[in-house]
Amino acid sequence: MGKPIMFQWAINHAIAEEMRRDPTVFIIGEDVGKPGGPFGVTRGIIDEFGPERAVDTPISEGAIIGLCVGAAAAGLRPVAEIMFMNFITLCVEELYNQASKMRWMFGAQVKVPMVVRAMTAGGYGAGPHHSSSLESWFASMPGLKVVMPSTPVNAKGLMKAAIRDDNPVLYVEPLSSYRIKAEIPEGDYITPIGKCEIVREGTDITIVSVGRMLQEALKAVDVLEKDGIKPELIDLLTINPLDMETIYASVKKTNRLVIIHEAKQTMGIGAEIAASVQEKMFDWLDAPVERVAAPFTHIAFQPKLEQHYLPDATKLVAKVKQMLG
Amino acid sequence: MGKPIMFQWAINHAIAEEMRRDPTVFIIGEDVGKPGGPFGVTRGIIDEFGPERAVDTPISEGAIIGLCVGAAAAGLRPVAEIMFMNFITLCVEELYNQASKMRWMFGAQVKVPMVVRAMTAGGYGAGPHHSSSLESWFASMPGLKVVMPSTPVNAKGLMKAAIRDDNPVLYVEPLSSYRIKAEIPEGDYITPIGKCEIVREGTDITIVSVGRMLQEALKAVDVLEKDGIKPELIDLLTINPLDMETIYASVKKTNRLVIIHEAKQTMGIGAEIAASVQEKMFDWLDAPVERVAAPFTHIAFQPKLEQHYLPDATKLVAKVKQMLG
Amino acid sequence: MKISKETKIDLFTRMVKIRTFEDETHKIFMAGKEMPGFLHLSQGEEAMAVGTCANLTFDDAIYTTHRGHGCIIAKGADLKPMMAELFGRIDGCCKGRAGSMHFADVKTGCMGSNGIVGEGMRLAIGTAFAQKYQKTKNVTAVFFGDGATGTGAFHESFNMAATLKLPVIFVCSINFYAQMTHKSVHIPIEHVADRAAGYGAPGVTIDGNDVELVYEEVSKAVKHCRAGKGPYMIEGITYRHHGHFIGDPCNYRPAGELEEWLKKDPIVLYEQKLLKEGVLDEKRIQQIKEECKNLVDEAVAFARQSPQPDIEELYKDILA
Amino acid sequence: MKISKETKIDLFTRMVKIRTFEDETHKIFMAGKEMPGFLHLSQGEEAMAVGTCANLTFDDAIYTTHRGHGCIIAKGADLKPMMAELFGRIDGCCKGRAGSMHFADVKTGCMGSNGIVGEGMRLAIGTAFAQKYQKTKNVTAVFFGDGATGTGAFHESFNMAATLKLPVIFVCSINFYAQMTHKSVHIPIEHVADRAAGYGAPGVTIDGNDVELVYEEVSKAVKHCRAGKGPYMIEGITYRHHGHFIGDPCNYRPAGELEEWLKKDPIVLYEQKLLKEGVLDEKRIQQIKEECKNLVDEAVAFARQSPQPDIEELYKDILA
Ligand SMILES: Cc1ncc(C[n+]2csc(CCOP(=O)(O)OP(=O)(O)O)c2C)c(N)n1
Ligand SMILES: Cc1ncc(C[n+]2csc(CCOP(=O)(O)OP(=O)(O)O)c2C)c(N)n1
Ligand SMILES: [Mg+2]
Ligand SMILES: [Mg+2]
Repeated sequence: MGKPIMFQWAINHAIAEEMRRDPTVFIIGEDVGKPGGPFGVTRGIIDEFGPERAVDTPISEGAIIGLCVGAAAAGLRPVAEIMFMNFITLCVEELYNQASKMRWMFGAQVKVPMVVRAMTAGGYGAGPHHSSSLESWFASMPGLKVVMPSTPVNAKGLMKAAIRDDNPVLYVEPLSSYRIKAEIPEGDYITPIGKCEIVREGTDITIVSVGRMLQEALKAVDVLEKDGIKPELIDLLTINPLDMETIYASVKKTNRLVIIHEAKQTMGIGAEIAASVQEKMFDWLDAPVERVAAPFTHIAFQPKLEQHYLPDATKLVAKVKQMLG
Repeated sequence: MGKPIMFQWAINHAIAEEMRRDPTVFIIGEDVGKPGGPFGVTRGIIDEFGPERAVDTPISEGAIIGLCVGAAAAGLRPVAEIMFMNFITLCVEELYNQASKMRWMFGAQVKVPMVVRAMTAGGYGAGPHHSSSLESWFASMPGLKVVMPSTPVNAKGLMKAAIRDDNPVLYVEPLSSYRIKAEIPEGDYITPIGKCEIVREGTDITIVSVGRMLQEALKAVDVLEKDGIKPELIDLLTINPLDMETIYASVKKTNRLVIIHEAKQTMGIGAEIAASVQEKMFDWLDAPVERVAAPFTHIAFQPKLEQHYLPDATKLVAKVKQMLG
Repeated sequence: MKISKETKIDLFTRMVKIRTFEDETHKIFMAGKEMPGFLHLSQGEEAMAVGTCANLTFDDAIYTTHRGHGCIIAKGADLKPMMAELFGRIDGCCKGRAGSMHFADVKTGCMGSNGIVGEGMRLAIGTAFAQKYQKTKNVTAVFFGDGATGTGAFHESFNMAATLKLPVIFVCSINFYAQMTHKSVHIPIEHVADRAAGYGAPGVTIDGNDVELVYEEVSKAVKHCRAGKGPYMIEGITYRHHGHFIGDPCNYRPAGELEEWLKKDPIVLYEQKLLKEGVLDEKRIQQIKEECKNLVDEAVAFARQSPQPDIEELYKDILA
Repeated sequence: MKISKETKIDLFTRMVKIRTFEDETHKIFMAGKEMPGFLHLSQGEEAMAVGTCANLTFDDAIYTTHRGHGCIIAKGADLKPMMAELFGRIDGCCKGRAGSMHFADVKTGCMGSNGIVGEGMRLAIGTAFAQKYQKTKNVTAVFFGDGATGTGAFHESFNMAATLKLPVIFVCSINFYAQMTHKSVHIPIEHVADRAAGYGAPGVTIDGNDVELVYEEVSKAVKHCRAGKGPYMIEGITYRHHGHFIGDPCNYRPAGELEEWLKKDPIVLYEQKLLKEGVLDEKRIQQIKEECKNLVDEAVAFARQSPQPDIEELYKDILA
């Protein structure tokens, strides 16, 4: 292990290392070049690799993703930045009708290896047009993978895996995690796409956390353990394809499941997990599968309202206690 | 009851009647004028109301919906046609960030009364870019309503309700139902948005059908009743907001639930219903909530593959028998 | 075109009002905890906002951007609810939910800022459609930046406005940057107003720091639109004195660039012009500035005393 | 520009091949049950496809539309897997999954038809980006219709191609209709190629039924692109003989319009020209037509004997 490194630099290093390894990898997006994006995640890449491989574009999310699809089909490995995830609404067409379907539709004539980075920004008062978590739409798209890193270690490992993957991968990064620091393994490593990670073993209840909610779940687990409750904590990491086997195995042991994610509860990824678990593990469940997630309203700029909107450790602790008692 | 009328004319009549009643209602979209859309749904409207109220546009889905939002905020009641639902990928921004949020975001300074028509086309060999059912994305958007008519009667009633609603409403119409005929009530009537309809009463299992799957569910119920099974059949009609109370009440009676919808099972509206039902009705369920829906792949142009992809009465019957036996 | 003395004073006053509001906002934001979220300021671009809005009534509509305080003040919105909104208070124009980037003041015809670059244009054609449909002679002006000219929204909206002959004035403030990226990187031609010809519409490029020039050009555009001739594009060359958002270190700016533009500050230039013309004297100018300062101070006081919204506000007004 | 005799014969032959393929396809589709889905035919527009693709190698790329058979045949794709695809058979170029509106033949550089109007343009700039990135001298041509000029895709793609100087030829076939809506309703100017100036790129409007003219203009565009000068737009005026899709009763067409255009059939015109020039005689023409008919008949026979895909095919190739 080297010295501690921030989440955002873990992403940066993963991209830079892959660009060194593979000349077909390039980054593209608004301001990804010299400024390195609005929060500096890709800073320095243009200096090392030049403007041919760190491409600033006009404000055209649809064309950025369309360009990536066409470039990927022609043999390159684009890494695009969409910035705030709300802007992905402008390239749903390209991600869904084109990127996710192309290989299958063309009878395997092409591969579409590309990574799309999109940032969720809950907790920053960024308001209704900048703070949404929209990943679940993309969880419904076969042919597209969706990963949600939660620590500097898997931020780096998942980015490398995403770049090396021969399929389009949506990589959802939380702004509020950018400054989290951790030691990360030296040298090259990947975090496999499509596998959950069991972060804490336990016997009383399974907690599945999605993306940055791992941080809240860890806090909650600490509180719960002090009260003598032993949760098993699973970091979902990939929401498409879902690693249901790991979750099923855990529920078999704990007989209880709660999912925490930042997106709205309604039609969030927790809905799919809950539906599948009750379907496959009906006789193993001692309580309904529960969800700790955002309510069915909009996220506010106003800090008090925003805080109430977002799920957190306190809400998770309360839910677990309710489920167990 | 008058003479039988086709589903597509039910839509047409609803729009025309509302346009007669309220001069702020107009239709807009590609080819909605003289041709009345590619399948003639709005035929004749331009002749009665003129091109000011039946507006042909360039191919610009984003601008069509943006225009509707701006016009609705200024006091009109647009009824937009998006044509095949896959094209709605090009106006997710306008529907999500703008239409669904505007009223709340602006502190109730405006209303955004508008209807967006989008057509699903499963069963027509229309292929991967024309046959998708994407409604569940929109079921996750507070501030936007989503209705899915299933018969000429509610096609008319829901369209009238949608036009009179003070909120944006996505109206999902199935191409394969356009020629279904039924007698519809004379005169003015509406089908309330946000209410399920219990189509058949029963005691053994609750079947919730979504949109055109009602036709398949009806066939399945006939088969099942011959075998002595008494399903309760609920037509969902609205997927946002969900009328969960009616479903809960039915499950209390039948203790079993299966949902059938044309969209993919993964992240389909069935996931949310299943998750909510097991959560709220855990002790009332004698079996897991099941889903009959499309598999996690793409819809093919190829008829045999397409048929295998789509849920139908046969698949529903098999699932119900499995659940009961 | 002869501009009356009252109009000149009005133009000047509106610009000073914006500047004062934004300078104060900047201070409060920097001080720390009172103003949440992101803040995009428009100091330096006041002539575009004021020259445009001075041609409009409350029955005309505007749409603006993430950098929209100036336009909304120019249109005539009350500073108190605006400031309360920036503070996230219940008396904010949007009950504190929206904040700087997303707010609206519908009664003065301010139909919304927008967090999504370019989208104001797609909404603007709708309001213009309604104006035409209802046979008013009103118009809609939509503000956007150089960066927004890259969006599909720009093209779709202009094209649709042209085919449907909608009364929309497309007002492009070229401040040379889209976030941190220079116009020369993201626009392939010198003057984007040249694109108007591709839609059969008039388009002009002007000095966006000359408030009278903006006023005059927009008055032509308004006449064109009110006459039912379809959209009109005005591109004004201007500059933002601050960074993209407050906190932006601006290290993408070449040395001396800001200093050159400060010399062309639209308010300073206009103040000098009005002094020279004898429309205003030093004393009256001082008075105007003080009046504006008082208005802003009252707005801040109003904001500070307004309570935070109750939690229930999160769940209200979702549906009408 | 002097066009060689071989090239002339090649241009003619490719056009005849397309026409023969599409006429036969039409017949089979109309006959009933063998060909599923929707069918969009391009008879009348062959000169645009052929004049363009005759300038390209298999290493150059094309993207086309829902009306794309002609372009793909012009590019050199084998008719057998194409026809099998239209029949929904396993030996189809896309294993029967895609059908007419969505197919591709990657080995000949046909990177895809598209069911979403305009989206080929957004993809095309990506392939052109790769061509530039990999320092090839290859180019990408993207076909689109008059209707597609209204899409945000058109603007975003052209603009990005211009800012990044990508080798893309934008080939617009004006056939006067977007589905059932006339160009005069959905395009606010006479010639959309005039829009190229708004991106600092060349744009020309030509007779799209004159295959040699298209060939010559595209050769200039190819030279421009191979030299790294960025995008180029060619607008060709042409006409589709059939309806928007097969089944369209075409009652939006004014009486006599089709008949006028049939007189300007690009194949008939070129046949007469080559006869007059002595490049071909009646006998050789007959021979070419028969050869094309044989190819198409073989393709149909090939399609008919190919099995339908197994159900497992639905689940293969989703991920690489
Ligand atoms: C669709 C979209 N893409 C990206 C962004 C992030 N973003 C915010 S402002 C901005 C630059 C806008 O530049 P310009 O239009 O010139 O306006 P200015 O900020 O200069 O006033 C960008 C890229 C956004 N808000 N929306
Ligand atoms: C984004 C999108 N909107 C609408 C449609 C429906 N549609 C299919 S073809 C077409 C007209 C296209 O016209 P044009 O670009 O001129 O091509 P042509 O059909 O004349 O070859 C439309 C509106 C679509 N396929 N995609
Ligand atoms: Mg700018
Ligand atoms: Mg056309």
